[in-house]
Amino acid sequence: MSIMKLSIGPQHPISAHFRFLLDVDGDVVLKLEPDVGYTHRGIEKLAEKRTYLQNLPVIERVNSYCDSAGTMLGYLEVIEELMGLEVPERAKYLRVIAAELNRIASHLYAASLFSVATGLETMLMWPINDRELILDLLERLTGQRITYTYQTIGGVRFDMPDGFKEEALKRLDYLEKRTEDYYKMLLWNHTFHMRTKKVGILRPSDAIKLGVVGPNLRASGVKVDVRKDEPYEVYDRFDFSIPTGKNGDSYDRLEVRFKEVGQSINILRQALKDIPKGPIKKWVPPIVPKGEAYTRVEAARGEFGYHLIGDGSMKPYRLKISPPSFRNLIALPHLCQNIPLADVPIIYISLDLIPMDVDR
Amino acid sequence: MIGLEFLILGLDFPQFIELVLKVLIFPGLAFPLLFAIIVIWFERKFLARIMLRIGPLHIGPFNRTGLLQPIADFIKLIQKEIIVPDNAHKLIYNLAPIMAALVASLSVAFIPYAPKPGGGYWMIFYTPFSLLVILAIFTARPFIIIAAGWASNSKYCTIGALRAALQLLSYEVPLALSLASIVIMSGTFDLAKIVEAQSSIWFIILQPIGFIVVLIGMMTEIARRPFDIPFAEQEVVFGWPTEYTGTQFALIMVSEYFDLCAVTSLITVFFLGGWSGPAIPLLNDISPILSGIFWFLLKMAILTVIIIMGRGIFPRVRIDQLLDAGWTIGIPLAILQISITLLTAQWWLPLVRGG
Amino acid sequence: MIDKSAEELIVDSVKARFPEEVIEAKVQRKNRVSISVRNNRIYDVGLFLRDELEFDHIASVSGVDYIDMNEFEVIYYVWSINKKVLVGLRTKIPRDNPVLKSLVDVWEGVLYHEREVWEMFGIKFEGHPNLSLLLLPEDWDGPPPLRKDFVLPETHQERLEEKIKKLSSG
Amino acid sequence: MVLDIIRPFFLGFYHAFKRTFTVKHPFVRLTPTERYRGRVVLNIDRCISCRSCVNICPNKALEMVKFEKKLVPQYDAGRCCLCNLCVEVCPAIALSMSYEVEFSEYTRKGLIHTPDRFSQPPKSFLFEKTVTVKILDKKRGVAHR
Repeated sequence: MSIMKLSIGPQHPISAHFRFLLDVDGDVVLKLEPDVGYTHRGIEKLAEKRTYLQNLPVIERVNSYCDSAGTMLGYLEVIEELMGLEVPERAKYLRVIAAELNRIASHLYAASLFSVATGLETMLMWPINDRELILDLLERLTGQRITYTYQTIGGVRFDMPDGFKEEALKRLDYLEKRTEDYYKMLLWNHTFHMRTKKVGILRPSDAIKLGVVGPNLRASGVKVDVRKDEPYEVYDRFDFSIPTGKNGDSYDRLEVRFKEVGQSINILRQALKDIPKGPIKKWVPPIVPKGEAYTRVEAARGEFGYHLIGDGSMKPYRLKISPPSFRNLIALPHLCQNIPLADVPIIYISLDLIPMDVDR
Repeated sequence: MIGLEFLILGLDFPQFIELVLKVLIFPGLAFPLLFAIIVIWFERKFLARIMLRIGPLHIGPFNRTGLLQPIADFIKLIQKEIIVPDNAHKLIYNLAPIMAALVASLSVAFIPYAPKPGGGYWMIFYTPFSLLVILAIFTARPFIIIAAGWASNSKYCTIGALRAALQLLSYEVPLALSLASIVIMSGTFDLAKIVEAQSSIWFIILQPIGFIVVLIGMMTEIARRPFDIPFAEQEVVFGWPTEYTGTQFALIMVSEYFDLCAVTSLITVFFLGGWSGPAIPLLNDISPILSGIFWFLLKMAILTVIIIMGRGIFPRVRIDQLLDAGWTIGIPLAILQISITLLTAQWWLPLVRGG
Repeated sequence: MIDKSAEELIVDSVKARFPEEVIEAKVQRKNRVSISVRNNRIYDVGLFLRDELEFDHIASVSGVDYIDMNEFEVIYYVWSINKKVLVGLRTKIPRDNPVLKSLVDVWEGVLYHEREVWEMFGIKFEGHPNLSLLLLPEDWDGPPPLRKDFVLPETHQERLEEKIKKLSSG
Repeated sequence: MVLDIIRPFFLGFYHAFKRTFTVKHPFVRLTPTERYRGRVVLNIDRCISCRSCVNICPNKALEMVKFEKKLVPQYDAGRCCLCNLCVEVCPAIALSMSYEVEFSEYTRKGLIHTPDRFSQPPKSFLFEKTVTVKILDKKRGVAHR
């Protein structure tokens, strides 16, 4: 028996800012030990040193290049719960619109990374191109492409620009049609089935036991979505379903994401139709009262948990962020036992882990 | 023997010119190089278009085509320092890329590209057993790859080399079996005679199963996507040539395209009727050889596009799936093709050997 | 008889099962329950929550440094998928001797969460299989960084200043 | 199964003749949207030296310095995260966001914009052509026009 220690990352075509220590026997991976922390910025400590308002650009960088709108929503939720603040209606809708647009962008990004892991570069470019439509929309709405600092305490900072609604609906229609091409190229591709079906099967009982969240948990067949369980903002007014997978393998994890894009488009259409007129921001005092709160939001990668302890000053006493990728990380060593080496990148990418999100 | 004999015996002038043309220009040294350059450019541009990108853009004539990009890359690679890793086996490490390029270009010497008007063929070296020679050359490749991977003293290289060896060795069996049915049909080991046997009907029509097996087997042999498992960058960075830099890397890259050149030529010879095709009036006036070469290159180009296309539309398969497919699908299909060939002999014999 | 909400039922059952150990159990708001227990019995309460009350989905493990009261608080946030309730299982431990029994056996998902609390607060979890640095650099030798009295160790400070000087002069 | 193998071939060929998506960047640029947040620009005349922007900046990118007998902020582009908080808080509307995004300099010092440089209007593009992403139609897909 000859076991080879193989180190993948932090500079490796697939690893991102991670390092995996593999025990490889021939072509079989016996054990995987993740080594994270290469992008640790100490955001929890930073947050203690800044005021609540100054924290906005810092917090959204927990998950900056994919899902900053969804990330930010949880932080605002927890502050507003502590303050007992009710946000204007229009602001709630705008928050949801930004978050859902961001979810689509994030899932398209995940799909393109996934196809790179299998070695299909064409499907890297197509979703990235179409993601550009969404990023352009977000740029019109917020002024930035990935780090928006759009939602703020007590509302949002900008109103919808003229013609945004029509343009958004047009692009969503296009995206819905475009998804067919993705199915033809990737999801129905026989070679892709060979690579991803029955690879990295996460059973529902294991998924719950390990605390896996988000699309990964739903792909295992567990119907959990914070948007339905504890509706925040205005999610209780929309009619949408929670897509779930059957087998919990890598293929299902991707398919659930594609279906979620469809549901997000659904939500966006309703939100753009129902959005009421009114103010978009409320004046709020800079001081958050003493107390403690824990809120959960459903970001693109899963459930974000924010635990805030306020001490009656302008700065948080303690802000604990429980990001989805950190909670999904534990599934990686669990799934990477006695599998071929070639499956490691697929399982890793199918979990959609983002190093920044893990490390904070 | 014929080629070398008149080197020793002394040549008359037209023969000398012909030899120089063959060895240096077509199909000798310049042709595979030119093929590599054009295919690298075409691959980058074509794949870019499938991905809705532009591809190489700035270098070369004609606005924004990037025609000279491969040459620019080549010059860049040549300028780079050659780095030999610590603890590498220096001799084998330095020898392997040269060997790879040499072996890849060797097989081109035995492929007939066109018939000459007065008898004989436009090829560098004629031997009646060219098919055997080419199969023999193919068997050398796994060992060069293993040597390179082992000599690099890197884990990624070792894994990549072992994968390459597994893949190459196991696909030689279905490949050789499929070629057997071609030998049965044409009754010769001579590539030129195989082409001549296809003058009335191409073997792709008589042996569609064999064609698919040979195409997949050849793609596996030269490790093109979806079978580029030895180079899988998501798993083993760049496989066995990971540690190579500069000129050595350029040699390995070029050798891959030499392989592609040889493989497409071979499939053209085996299944697509080689040079056969209606005479092109303009080319035929200059020389009938050119007309033959034209058809040959056209068929090669179509095959090349199909092979390159695989990189744009297929994910990479896994090594165990590939080997499984080799044993469970490739070999049975090849044997099936042989049996079909034998059983249907009475129908194809008059077509192929002229009754 | 008045209908009790799911949250109140949970509070009642925990209080009935552990009258001594539970210091305080209350309903914070809809879907939120907070249970504070003595630090020596957190394992048993955790087991009870998992087995009897279906709290199966670990959400977060949070450490808080109450430096004025000279104690740490460790909070396990656990979600129940069936009941749709989040419980905050909290316990306080003295700052001088921060040792707590690990709940890895109860909820497997706390593996990395506890490692993070360990490196950030220096709270030792007894029975944890692998208490090593997770997010911090491998050569980290300073005090746990999320404690309130944390100052960047001098070696790190010097290194940082040197770097800044080099960058700003260049 | 055979259809699943053959279908991508046609789809790939079909896409090879579609419009490319790439923007040839230095020659052609994306049009900055109305709200685009690039480098902060200071209007020295309007500045009332109130320090609001310095106080609110999360990254300490702004710092008060003396300039022509007046305290005005100095801007460190290397620290700025383009969050727009300073522009929002400024009571005198002296700060605004421009469309300039190319901050790169050879030294770290070069990133610090003194009030003099801070107040200059954004550099214009070298090549004037700008495009935006558009949905052309169903067949030709998305492109920059």
